[in-house]
Amino acid sequence: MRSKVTVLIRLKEGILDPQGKAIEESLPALGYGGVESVKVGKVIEMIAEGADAAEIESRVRAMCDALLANPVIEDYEVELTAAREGG
Amino acid sequence: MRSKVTVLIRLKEGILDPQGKAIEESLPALGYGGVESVKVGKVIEMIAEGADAAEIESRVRAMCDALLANPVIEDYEVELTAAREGG
Amino acid sequence: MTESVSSGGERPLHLQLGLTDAELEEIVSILGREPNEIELSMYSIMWSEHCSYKSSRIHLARLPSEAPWVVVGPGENAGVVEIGDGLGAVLRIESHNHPSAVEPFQGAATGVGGIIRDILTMGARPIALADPLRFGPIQAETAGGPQGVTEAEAARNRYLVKGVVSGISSYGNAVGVPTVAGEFDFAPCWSGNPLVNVFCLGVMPLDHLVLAVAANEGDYALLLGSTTGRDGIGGVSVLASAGFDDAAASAKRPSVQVGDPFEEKRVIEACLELFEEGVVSGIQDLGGAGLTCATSETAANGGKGMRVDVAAVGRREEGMVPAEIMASESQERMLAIVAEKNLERASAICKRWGVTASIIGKVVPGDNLAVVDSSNEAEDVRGLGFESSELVPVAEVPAASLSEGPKYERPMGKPASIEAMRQDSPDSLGAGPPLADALMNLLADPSIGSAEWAWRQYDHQLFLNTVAGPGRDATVLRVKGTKRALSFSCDGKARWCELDPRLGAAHTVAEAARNVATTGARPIALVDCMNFGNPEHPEVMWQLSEAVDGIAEACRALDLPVVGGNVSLYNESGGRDIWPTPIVAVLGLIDGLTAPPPPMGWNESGLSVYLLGQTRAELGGSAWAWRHFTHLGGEIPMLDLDAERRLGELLRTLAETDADTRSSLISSVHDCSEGGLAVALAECCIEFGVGLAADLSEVGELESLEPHEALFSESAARAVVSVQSENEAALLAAAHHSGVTATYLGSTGGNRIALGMVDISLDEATDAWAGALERALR
Amino acid sequence: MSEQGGPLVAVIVFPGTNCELDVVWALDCAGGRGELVFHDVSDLSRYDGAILAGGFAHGDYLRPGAIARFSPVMDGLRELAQAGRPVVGICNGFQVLCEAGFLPGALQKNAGLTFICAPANLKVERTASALTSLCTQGQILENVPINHFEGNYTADEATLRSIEERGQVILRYCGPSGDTSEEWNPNGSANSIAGICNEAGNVVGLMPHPERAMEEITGSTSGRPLLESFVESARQSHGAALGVK
Ligand SMILES: Nc1ncnc2c1ncn2[C@@H]1O[C@H](COP(=O)(O)OP(=O)(O)O)[C@@H](O)[C@H]1O
Ligand SMILES: [Mg+2]
Repeated sequence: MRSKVTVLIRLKEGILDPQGKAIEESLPALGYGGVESVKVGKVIEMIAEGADAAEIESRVRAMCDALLANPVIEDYEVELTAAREGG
Repeated sequence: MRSKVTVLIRLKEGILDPQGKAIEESLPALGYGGVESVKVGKVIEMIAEGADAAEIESRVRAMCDALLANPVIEDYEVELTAAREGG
Repeated sequence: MTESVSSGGERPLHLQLGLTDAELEEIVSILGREPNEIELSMYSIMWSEHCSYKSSRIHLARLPSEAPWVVVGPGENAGVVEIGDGLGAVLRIESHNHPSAVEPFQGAATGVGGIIRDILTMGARPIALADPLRFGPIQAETAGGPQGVTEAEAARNRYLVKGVVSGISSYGNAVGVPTVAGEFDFAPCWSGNPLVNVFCLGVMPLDHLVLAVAANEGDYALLLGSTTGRDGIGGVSVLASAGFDDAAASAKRPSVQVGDPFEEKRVIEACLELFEEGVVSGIQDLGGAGLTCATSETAANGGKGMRVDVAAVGRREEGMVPAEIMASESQERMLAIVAEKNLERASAICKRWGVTASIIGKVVPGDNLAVVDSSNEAEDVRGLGFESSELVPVAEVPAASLSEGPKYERPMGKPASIEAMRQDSPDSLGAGPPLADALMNLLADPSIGSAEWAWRQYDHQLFLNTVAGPGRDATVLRVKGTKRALSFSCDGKARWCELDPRLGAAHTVAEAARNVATTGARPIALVDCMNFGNPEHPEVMWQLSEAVDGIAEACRALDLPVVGGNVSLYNESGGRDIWPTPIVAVLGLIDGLTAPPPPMGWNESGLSVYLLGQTRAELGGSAWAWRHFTHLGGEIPMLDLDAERRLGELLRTLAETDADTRSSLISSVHDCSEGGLAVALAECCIEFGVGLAADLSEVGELESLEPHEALFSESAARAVVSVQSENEAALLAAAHHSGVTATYLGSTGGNRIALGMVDISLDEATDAWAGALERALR
Repeated sequence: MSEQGGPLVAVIVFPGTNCELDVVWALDCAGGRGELVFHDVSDLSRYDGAILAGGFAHGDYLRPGAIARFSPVMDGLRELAQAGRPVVGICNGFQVLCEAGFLPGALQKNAGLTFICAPANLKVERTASALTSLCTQGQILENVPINHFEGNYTADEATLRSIEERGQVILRYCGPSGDTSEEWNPNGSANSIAGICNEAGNVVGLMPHPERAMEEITGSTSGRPLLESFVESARQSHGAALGVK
């Protein structure tokens, strides 16, 4: 099975987010008020091959623990979307 | 209305993604084969206040064009999730 | 370029590709037949303005390029000059103007990547970068910018400035080459068409010199580095060689290239190891025109033929046709020519650094570049098409005909407006604003104030060579393992060139050489980047021709060989050509550096301050007239090259550090340029926060000067020095000996910049000057 | 220890590292002997200590240090660290040590979101470490260059409290007279932290570049006490047992 996998990586609650803060601060000056709690994270997308959805997911989770996310400051979420060809 | 908004920002097709490339190259050596087309993008989350969903969405899109994304090399997607309090 | 090479369209293909009917005829006569589509596309990119210098070549030939210490002059990827101890300094300047207008971050980043490969190609480790930059105004008229500048325009320019600076920072820092100098100027002519020039310096043992040649039959061509994609296809002919308006700019967006400094860093280390082990017989970077350029130039330089198999080229996109593979400008690639016996060693070195190396071609008898495509052949032949003479080439042309290209003698004509501009003397402006306001305004001008906002974002210390870093008249880098040091400065004086391109260009050279002299260095080489408008306008060709003559004249007078350069044409904004903007970098050599050269400013009280050189009423083209009246007119200052030469020699003697005392005769030295004497003196006070009490009434013994003239006149061949009282006599004697006028101005100390006719607070001046750029960018 | 000169120090090179030659040069100034060691080497037993030099290992892609921490050399470093020999990560090396779990916390983007190459003043907060043993408590090191985009030291509350309590902070950013308040914090680091160590003090990470402050001619000599301390602790740990013997 081939599946597109999306990993969302976000800073943990309580960890300061300098990028989010900078965006939040600059928005009003650009005329965009009414926005708060801006947080910036990463989205990593890939095509993974595996026996089945469960196997792929557990492998991607292992990749997140080892490499893609930094458990000291980040949380992650893994989502498999429809199996498909190409990127 | 208050809504949580998620913006996904990705490099356009055909634009080189050096980060994705570096991750993809390093995975096999770490024992994670079977993965390809790794792409790295950004996810920006925020709480936005507005008249209604349509108004919020169009304002966030304007923010993307002006600040959050680089339209020359990036595409973006805006999604409103259930209105809620807190971040 | 977005249209595919094979698409029909109504217009003939050669026109779509940017070739003229006459050029097509020329190709037919070279080949003795009609070119096919692949051949046509190869000619179109190689004969583009950017690659062939077809409009400028006849003029560049007038630049002096010889001196006993020149090892490699113009024509190679970079110039090389001997600096003693068996070492060579390698230098080059390039522009990445049009890509930066479309995508400032990536445009600037890939510009940095490109120039680094030019230096590397010679066999040298790149050790320093510098970035002379030009943008449209970043302040609207209402915020103190030039007349007519709207807030929207200023905002766009601010976006460009931030993007370019972070692109340079991001790529330069990560690739591991320090950015040690730079330069900013702002004027409406560059709005929408910023100039992003990049200078790079390398140092190498001269016996490691490698050239871009494929001279031995049987050697292989190895493609190193990144995979090949569709990025930048046609970038040369479209992005770099045609003027464009906003709509066209959006259409070109997909061809934006993304730099990968990590790949480049690995390529640098792998190549340096290849050179160290002596396993390459030639090497060429892939820049404009990609593989077409690299393969044809190495073959032509070696007087041989080359056979290339596009099926052997690693790709990152599917369905690429041979013409695309040959044209791709994907970054971070090099072409190494390697003898068969060295292949294994070369591959092993590349592998260790994680650099992909594929054999894509072979040096063969004859003088043709033949492109074959074995992708549909049997598996045992696939990717090996360069080995078999049976495969019929999909393109085959004489290699030299690609790289030689046409040469045009385009019509030239003096701009009609120039005489009227020169007659519009700044005398008509009167005395201008109150002197204190005028001085404060100039200090706060982003073209004059500190650029620290930018260079704080650049790693300017890597390699531990930086003895005098950014923010100085010239940068000084020690050469480890020797007693020597290199000094260099990048300069451009576009306002003056607009009024008088010949004299303005000569002044540009003189100023860069003077900057280098303030560090005690002897200027030894120059590279130039000729940023001009549309060469199809006779006025632009006249400006280019005049500027070349001005540079040539100044270089001859100062014994400076031009060892390389770059030409960027079609720089237009809002349908108007930019001011002629030649930018030069002058390299100087210090033979024995035992301590840092004297600083620009004074760092203690009680020093005597002298002005060296003569001041005239010369406000034509000055920062004073431009800043306060958006006025550009009159005659620019006179240039006495002999006086420049004598001042240079004097400064060298004064700034030289004595090996025993580790100090020099003078305590500080700073040349006078934009903003004149007043700005120079203020900058000297600001550096260490030590004020000055001076009297400028003795300035200008040749003619009587109005106060604003004494303060802001931009007469050339001047510098400000400070000395301990016990060294005053020696200073005066040395000046007298060199025939340079020395005028006592006053003594250092206090917290005012008190110049007699004007007196301002040092704190306020410091604040205005230090925050000039950052404030304007907010 | 090498026959000629001082202790032998492994200077670790990942693809993308760029300060390795500078560190070798600076070690020489400090009386040590640096040798470049490529990241694919896992046996470091012949070295008296190691320095992970700054730069952009693997391009700093994903996160600085994220990919580097899987290199074979990390095993060798772990052994050196366990044996009590000094292991110091400078800048990118600090990021690698945090990612690899040698040191607590993480380094995020600078609060100002720009790269900063500038001098910083540092206050010595602990002298029992491989990098500060020759310093005095409270000593101010003036004008030590920092050069980073991601030097903003971050950890959760509990971790921060614990490293403060155990005295693992060895260097803080400060003003000319030692004031460590926010005003002098260049990058937003929690508690103005510029460098930390493990509990034993032999594993150290810091963002500033002491190797850039070794000689008058390049502007500052304030890095000397740091690298001289390092060389001294390498000298003392010469022959310290590796692994379980
Ligand atoms: N304005 C100039 N002054 C002197 N030499 C120049 C100038 N412009 C180009 N050259 C020289 O012409 C040669 C070809 O330049 P170019 O095609 O841009 O090289 P590359 O393909 O390496 O980028 C180089 O050696 C360059 O130094
Ligand atoms: Mg080149």
